[in-house]
Amino acid sequence: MKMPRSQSKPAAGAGGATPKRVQVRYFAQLREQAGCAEEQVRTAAATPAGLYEELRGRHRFTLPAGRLQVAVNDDFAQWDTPLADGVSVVFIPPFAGG
Amino acid sequence: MKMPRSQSKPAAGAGGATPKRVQVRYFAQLREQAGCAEEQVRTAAATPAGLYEELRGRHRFTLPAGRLQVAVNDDFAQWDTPLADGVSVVFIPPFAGG
Amino acid sequence: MFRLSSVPLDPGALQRELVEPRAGGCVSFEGRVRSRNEGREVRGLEYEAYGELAEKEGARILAEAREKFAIRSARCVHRVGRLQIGEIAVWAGVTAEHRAAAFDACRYIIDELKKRVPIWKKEHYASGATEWIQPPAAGQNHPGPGRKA
Amino acid sequence: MFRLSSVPLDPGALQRELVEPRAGGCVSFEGRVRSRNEGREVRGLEYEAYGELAEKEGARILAEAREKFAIRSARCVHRVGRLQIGEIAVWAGVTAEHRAAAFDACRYIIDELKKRVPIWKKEHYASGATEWIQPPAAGQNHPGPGRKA
Repeated sequence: MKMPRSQSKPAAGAGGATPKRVQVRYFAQLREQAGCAEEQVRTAAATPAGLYEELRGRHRFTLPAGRLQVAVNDDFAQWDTPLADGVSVVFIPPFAGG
Repeated sequence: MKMPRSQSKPAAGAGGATPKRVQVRYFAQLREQAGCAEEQVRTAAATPAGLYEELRGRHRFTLPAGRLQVAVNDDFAQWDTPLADGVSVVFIPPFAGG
Repeated sequence: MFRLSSVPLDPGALQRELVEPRAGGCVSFEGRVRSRNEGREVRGLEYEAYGELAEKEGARILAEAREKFAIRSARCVHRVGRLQIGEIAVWAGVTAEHRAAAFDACRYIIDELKKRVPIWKKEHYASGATEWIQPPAAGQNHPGPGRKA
Repeated sequence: MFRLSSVPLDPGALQRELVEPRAGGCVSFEGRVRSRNEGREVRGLEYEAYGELAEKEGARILAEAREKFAIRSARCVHRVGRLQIGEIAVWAGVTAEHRAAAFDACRYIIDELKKRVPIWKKEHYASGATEWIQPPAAGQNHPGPGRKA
């Protein structure tokens, strides 16, 4: 699931992993650990799984992907969905509302 | 369960069926059929079952005892409980409140 | 606490009385007078209670609910007298630390109330007719516990 | 209808909006902020929602409830922001002609809400500490659906 760090930088044309811009929003403990509620990320990650590993490294998120869900364009998505340019992504930490 | 009509009149000493006074209250359709909410009854009936048959004859109640419950002194009772002098009796037609 | 009321019920006030700091969940049931029953247009209802026994049996049901389920408090009020369409006929509320117990207990209370508490309902129809409503006879094929709201 | 609210909820008003002449039974659930959770004294809570997805998923849950149960209407509102002890965090109400469906649907809505709608709760303790509350991990031995009110 973990992408090599080198691919997390824009590297146009490298094995089809064209860099894209995605809008990432953070909630709850991820927001606190990231220090922001939202950021625009340039990434070569092919899937939300790859993107999370990249951001986890950068922000030192304590939660492994296995404890999270992911939403793409404000709906639940699979971790291995291809990541398209311009999408919004939210990593959803465990919740216990109500 | 039906008592002979002759025993429904006070008949002191007849086979131990000493006459007693009981206070009878009526609700819902029994109240309407009796034409009153309450009456004092002198009866030789030995049990609520006997008393109901007696009153059913007098007031032409349409419901058989099998559709009713009975309360003695404001608590549910068995139909064959011995009827003591001075008790209150309520014959409870089927209800569907709420 | 179970009681009968001859004046309209205020569910907001009833519920507020149940609230206390350790009760996390409150489930309540409100039964209102419906405009139709079994295909007939209803104008209003009349409830008549055998008060002494209704209050005893109601109190027993609440005590049973407190024994069977991990709840903090429970109460139930039933109207008597004439009611218009839309008025609340019965209200039951339960608080608990955890919601499952509150749901179970509230349902228990209202189910038992309907079976055991002597309160009679007379429907007044648009036609002018009236009728004392009887429960479905035992063994009759009716749609089960959800039949009457 | 599902919505998030940043202002206190008025359960009386919410319930009145559900009432209509053919609905005989209304079941509602109120979840309030408790003064204690897992043995710690709570001073207040903070709810944070992923609004867009919470509203979508909440609407899906209400639609499922209408499909699964013979109900007339259903709604649910969840608070966001800072809440004090005793404030209502979540309210769900269901009306139906028959009460069994109303109980089942109300419970379904609140159970699914807790599992599926992304709303986070941060507890503020008397000690000054805070904590994002996590659901019990899957497979962990916890007392089941009634665990959290």
